[in-house]
Amino acid sequence: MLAFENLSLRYGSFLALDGVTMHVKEGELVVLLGANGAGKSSIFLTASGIHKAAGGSIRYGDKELVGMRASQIVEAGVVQCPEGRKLFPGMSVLKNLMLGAYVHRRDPAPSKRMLEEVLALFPILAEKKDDPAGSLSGGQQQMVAIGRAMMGRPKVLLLDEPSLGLAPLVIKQMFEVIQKINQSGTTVMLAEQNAFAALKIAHRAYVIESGRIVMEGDPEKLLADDTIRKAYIGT
Amino acid sequence: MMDMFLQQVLNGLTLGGIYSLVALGLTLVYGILHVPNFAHGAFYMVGAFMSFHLMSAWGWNYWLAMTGSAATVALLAVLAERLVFHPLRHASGLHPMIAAIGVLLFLEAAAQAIWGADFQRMQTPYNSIIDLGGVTAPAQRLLIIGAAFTLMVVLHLFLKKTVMGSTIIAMAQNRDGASLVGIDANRVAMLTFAISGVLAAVAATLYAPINLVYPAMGHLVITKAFVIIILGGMGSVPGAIVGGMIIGFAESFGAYYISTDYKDIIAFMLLVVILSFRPQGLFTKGVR
Amino acid sequence: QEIVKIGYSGPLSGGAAQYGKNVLDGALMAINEVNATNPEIAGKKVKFEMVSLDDKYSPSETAINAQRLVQQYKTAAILVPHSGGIFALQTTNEAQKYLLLAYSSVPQITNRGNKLTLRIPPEFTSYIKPFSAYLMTRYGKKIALIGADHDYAKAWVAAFKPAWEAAGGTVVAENPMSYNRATDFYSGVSKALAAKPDVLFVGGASEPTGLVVKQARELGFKGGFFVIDQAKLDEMAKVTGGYGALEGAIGVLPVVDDPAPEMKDFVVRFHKIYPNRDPGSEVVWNYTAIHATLQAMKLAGTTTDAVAIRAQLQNGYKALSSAQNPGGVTGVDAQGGTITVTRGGAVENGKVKVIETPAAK
Amino acid sequence: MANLKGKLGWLLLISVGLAFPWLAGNDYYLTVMSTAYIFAIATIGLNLITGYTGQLNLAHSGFMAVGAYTVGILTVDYHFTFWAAFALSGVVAAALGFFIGLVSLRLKGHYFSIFTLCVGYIMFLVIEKWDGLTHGTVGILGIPAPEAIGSITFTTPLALYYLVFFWLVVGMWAMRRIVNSLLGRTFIAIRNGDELAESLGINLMRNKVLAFMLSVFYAGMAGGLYAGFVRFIGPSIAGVEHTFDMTMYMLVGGLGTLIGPLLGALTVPWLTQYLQFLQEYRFIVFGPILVLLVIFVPNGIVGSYLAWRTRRTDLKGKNA
Amino acid sequence: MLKIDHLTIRFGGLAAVNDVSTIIEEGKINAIIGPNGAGKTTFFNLISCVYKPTSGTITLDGRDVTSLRTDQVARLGVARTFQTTSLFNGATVLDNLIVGHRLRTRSGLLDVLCNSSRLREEERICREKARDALDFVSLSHIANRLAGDITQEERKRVAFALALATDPKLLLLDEPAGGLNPEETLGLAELIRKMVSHGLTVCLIEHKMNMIMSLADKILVLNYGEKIAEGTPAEIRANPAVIDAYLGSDHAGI
Ligand SMILES: Nc1ncnc2c1ncn2[C@@H]1O[C@H](COP(=O)(O)OP(=O)(O)OP(=O)(O)O)[C@@H](O)[C@H]1O
Ligand SMILES: Nc1ncnc2c1ncn2[C@@H]1O[C@H](COP(=O)(O)OP(=O)(O)OP(=O)(O)O)[C@@H](O)[C@H]1O
Ligand SMILES: CC(C)C[C@H](N)C(=O)O
Ligand SMILES: [Mg+2]
Ligand SMILES: [Mg+2]
Repeated sequence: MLAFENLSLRYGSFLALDGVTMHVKEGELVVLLGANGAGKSSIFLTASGIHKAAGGSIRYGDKELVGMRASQIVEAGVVQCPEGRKLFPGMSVLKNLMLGAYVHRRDPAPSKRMLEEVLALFPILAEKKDDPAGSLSGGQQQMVAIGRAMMGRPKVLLLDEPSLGLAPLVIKQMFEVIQKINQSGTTVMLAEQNAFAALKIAHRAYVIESGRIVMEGDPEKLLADDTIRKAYIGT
Repeated sequence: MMDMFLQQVLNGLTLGGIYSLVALGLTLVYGILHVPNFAHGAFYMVGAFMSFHLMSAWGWNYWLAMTGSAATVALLAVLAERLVFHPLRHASGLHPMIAAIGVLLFLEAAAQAIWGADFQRMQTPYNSIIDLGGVTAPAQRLLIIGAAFTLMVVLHLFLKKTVMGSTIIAMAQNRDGASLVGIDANRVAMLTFAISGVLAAVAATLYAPINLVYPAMGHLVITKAFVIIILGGMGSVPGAIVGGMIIGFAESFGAYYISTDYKDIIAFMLLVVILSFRPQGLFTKGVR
Repeated sequence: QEIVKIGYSGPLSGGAAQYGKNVLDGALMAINEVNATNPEIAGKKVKFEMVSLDDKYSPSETAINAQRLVQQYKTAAILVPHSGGIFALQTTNEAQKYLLLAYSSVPQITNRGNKLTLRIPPEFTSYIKPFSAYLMTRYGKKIALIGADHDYAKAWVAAFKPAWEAAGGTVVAENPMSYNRATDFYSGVSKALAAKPDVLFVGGASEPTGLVVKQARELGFKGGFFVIDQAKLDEMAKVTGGYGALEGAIGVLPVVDDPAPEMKDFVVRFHKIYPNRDPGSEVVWNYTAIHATLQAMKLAGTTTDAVAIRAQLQNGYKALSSAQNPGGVTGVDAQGGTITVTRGGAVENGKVKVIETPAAK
Repeated sequence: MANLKGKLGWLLLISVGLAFPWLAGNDYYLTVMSTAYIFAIATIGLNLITGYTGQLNLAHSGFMAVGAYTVGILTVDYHFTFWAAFALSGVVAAALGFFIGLVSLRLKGHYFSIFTLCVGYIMFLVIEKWDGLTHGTVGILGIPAPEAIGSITFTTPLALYYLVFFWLVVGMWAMRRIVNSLLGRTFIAIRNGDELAESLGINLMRNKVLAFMLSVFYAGMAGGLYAGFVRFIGPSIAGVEHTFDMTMYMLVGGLGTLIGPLLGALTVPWLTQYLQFLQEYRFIVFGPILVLLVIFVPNGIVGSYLAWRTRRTDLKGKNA
Repeated sequence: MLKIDHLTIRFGGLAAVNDVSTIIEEGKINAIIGPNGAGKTTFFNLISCVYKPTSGTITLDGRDVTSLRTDQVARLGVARTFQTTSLFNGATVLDNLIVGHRLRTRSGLLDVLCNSSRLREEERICREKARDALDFVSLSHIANRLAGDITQEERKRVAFALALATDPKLLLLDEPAGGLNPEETLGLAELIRKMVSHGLTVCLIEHKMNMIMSLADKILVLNYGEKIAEGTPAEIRANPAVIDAYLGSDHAGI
């Protein structure tokens, strides 16, 4: 479904991604683990066309994402819920969510249904739907961001640290939601610090260090690995 | 006395309409790029010269010239976005501002090189003077008022009711966020600049026939437009319209009832006073 | 062959650029004519050259330009066409010994006793009496002052107001406006018209002055206009769309409307060089002044000694042919002001009529 | 070691400044250089509030005008000596800066810049309209040259050059003290983020106003020198173009660096002189240069150099 | 040390913090937890006087500080970190830290111009404090690196150092471990313990329950702006209201 081939990325002279090769199969939920600054967000932002790759390719079905514009990538069905949320702070929560369905603007009926779903998932958002998104708390904003990504009805959903700043209860729910989204047929790629919870719902996982993939495997294998346990699970 | 009062209302509407149009373009661009576009006054000036040129040298009629000028300035604005502001979109606040000054200097010098420094006079087909019960209303002034308000309403509907309009607002609030929902950020930025260019050119072409055309003509208008958008809250569309009216009326009434000498100061003083009470402008909501 | 440089500092950009260029072109015309005669000074062949610097009508820039002209180009004479710049240079020209060719009609320029100044045009005070008399008889005694607000126009008003009142007139409104900066004159003009004047006193650069006249007419004003000498009726007519709206305006006589044969001849010569432009009075006065200055250099036998050149200016003017002196300047008084008979022009029935004015003192 | 190198650099700069009249060999060049020095003083001041404290003040030339008019009005209308008036020029500007700072510094970012743009415009208009005090559009004529001190007179371009140069050196010296001190660090902290600065116990308003006053003090002093140097002033010195010019100088040299603005203020005018043949069209060349600089050398000449040097020293330190 | 009485703040109709009273105990690690939007950050903003409360009082060591300015309470010893730290990227880490101790110095413009001995002394102290603080967070080795070139985790620690350089009594940490991996989180917890053992009082907001439960001496739980519980980690873990509103069953103390 999504295959990264030898992908590299530079910020100025700094090589942030160095020959990343990995793939996500259709219907899979793949977790990307890595320390701060390892390059997880960089992978996602390159996949979404926000940053331009310095080399390599990202194949999505029969399309090449490298070189495509961000908007075309979303239209093709690869949608990201970014780190740092990147909401429209002055717009109401509702408008934020509706803009999530921007690429489906010519087909509004399913978007309506999706909106119901999102609001059911995050009831607090229904309560705050007319407030400007910027006035919400950090966690509430995170919910809007996830909701907005879901509104794009993605085939592949890229989630960049969705649990950042969320309360444990919400995190738990959120992982359930992610699993549900995945089970209903959406391919999911998830970057997480919360490795334990993430691995519990994942099909496969990659570990990235300093812009390079250093390990790959199914969750059991990673959970059994001592260095991984030490670095990402903490026990 | 009533006549005179109404006369000033008419003047206020004329000035306010023009100011609002210019300020709208400025506020839209500010919203998208968070750059105070100092070059906007130069867009206004080029708009006037283009129309003048198309009419006097190529013999186009007024409306055709306005269209041509709007297209040219829109193109110019888009070019400025591509070549100057786009590369600076991640830079700190000061840099794009200074780049805008560079664009302004360039456009002014270029206009002077092409059209010379002296005052030019633009013709209009609407020379009749309509007498509205003692109030003198030259047709061109009524045209300005009508056209300015029509444009404002159209713009408002465009932003609020169309998806394309909300993409501009979305872009204004978070550029990356907009890209991630599939909005083509570049296209929206160009669209916004084009709209701001059109507004500037149309405002200039409406106003030039009752004024003069010369390279420095943008200075005062742009300074006023800045006053207006900080009065109204930068990036706020209703703010630009209301602010434009406030300044327009302050000027026409100030000139009549206080002194022509001090009418410019009145507008600026108003700003100082209002901002002392509402530092974020009249129309900005507190956003975290 | 020696190159002799004459300096110019005036507006070449900004709103007054055209005005500055007119002045410069008059001067250049004279210089080219003189160069064509292979002039000799004190036995040496010389060629004159103009060094022109832009000062954007800003006196401080004039001051800096003058330093450059004197120190780098060693000019013995500098032509400046605005009172602010002239005043600025009068603080240094005696010490630095250069001749200030002052194209401005403000009386203070000669009243301050500067020994190295030539005032090129007649003092504007010479226009006040005859123009006022004309307007009072034709329209009435109530005047509203809506001239520009720069220094020159203010000096005009200061001299004009007492004279108008002394002649039995009243000033019903005084509302100066910023001609170069204003975005709209409607409020200002309507304010003046509310006082029901018979005559409007207007004037700044020609084009905005024309605009003020046009708007006054739109607002229903039917009276006459007193136009100060900075604005030229023929240039204003381009803005108002012909002399129609200018009916009853009186100002300096447009050169193209001057019936004197020398003037007509001058216009023909000017048109040969600039086919699409009409010469204004700036062109004529400065053309003659440069001729007179170069003549004075010849008579003094020096191109550098400003004091000696200044002493010969009176004779320099006198030595000019009538072609070189179409305006009929008869000489220079002790304070450095030119002596001449000036004429005004009034628009009557869409045509300019010559109004004779008495000679400046 | 680095300190010694720094001192040597300054010494070199001063010697070049002292020797310049012999290199120039022409009074006109001295005049150009002196004018450049005067604007350099004002630019150094602007850099304090803009480069170090992070608030772009577009009314700066207005304050320069205040200093100039202080000297003009006091000497011409009230017969002060130049020196007495000059001593007051910076003080008057700073005093006015106190009040304007109190109002305007409550605004942040672009609001502050545009607000000060308007303040500058008001200052210009007030100077132009307040005939009684400022002589209106006519300007002030006949400002006396600085009176002789002992046997040193200030009538020749050479003497004036050294006078201006002296004040430039003093201004640079004081600025160097300020920005390298705790006070300067306080300003920089505000530039980097006022929320954080405040939580570090820095009184925002007080420090911003102080920086603003210091900054316009420089402008006022430069204005005072300008009045004594040109000896004629008009409202046009308050024009925002001058602020734009100074902003450009800062940017070319390096915003928020000590020597950058000085370098910019000295090189750009010379470039303009070379482009004089372009006359009114020189901005066709200049505008794009400005844009290119902002895009490709955003930290200015000096800023880029400094970053490069720190990186290199750090690398060396690591290797050693 | 810090006593909070009936503290309330409203934004429009919303009471972001509603009638909260508590005591932040000296020399302890006080944690604040609660669902998103519960008002935790707002609570911090109130303590550090960024916002003025609608009602209620804040008393620091017996002194009413409710209506002081942020910089004034900072001088009284309240320091804080933010979620994102803006450092001056163009200067070295050490240079960035020197200003941290500025609030304890008194040199003004005059001292600067005369280079007074007080100024020199104070600059020396500030530099020393900066070095000490950097030592404390174990980052001495990056003192001369450009702040723009250091890693995210180092930035977090530099932010700590900056707060420490102010010589605070009370340190407010807003989600310090946000975005850190478990290993780094452990390191950070270690650092926080070290601060407390050096006599500081810490108050922190955090969502990482492992960390909170092992670190905190006392936990305050906010929900919809109101205090719903307060107590030791064990008590909180067992509190049904907290389990309901916030923890869920995973972290409950069964
Ligand atoms: N816009 C940028 N400019 C320069 N460097 C950047 C930029 N964005 C990221 N980096 C650097 O690239 C490296 C990888 O960053 P990235 O954000 O991809 O890491 P990450 O794995 O997502 O980390 P985190 O867990 O903190 O989100 C880091 O060293 C970071 O400092
Ligand atoms: N300046 C403000 N204006 C309006 N509402 C605000 C403001 N600041 C906070 N709020 C509201 O107050 C509530 C509490 O916000 P706060 O940021 O304190 O939550 P929090 O507990 O820190 O949440 P999180 O854990 O998600 O960061 C939220 O509902 C938020 O929308
Ligand atoms: C008309 C000219 C003789 C006067 C000129 N405009 C001046 O400023 O003095
Ligand atoms: Mg990341
Ligand atoms: Mg929070």
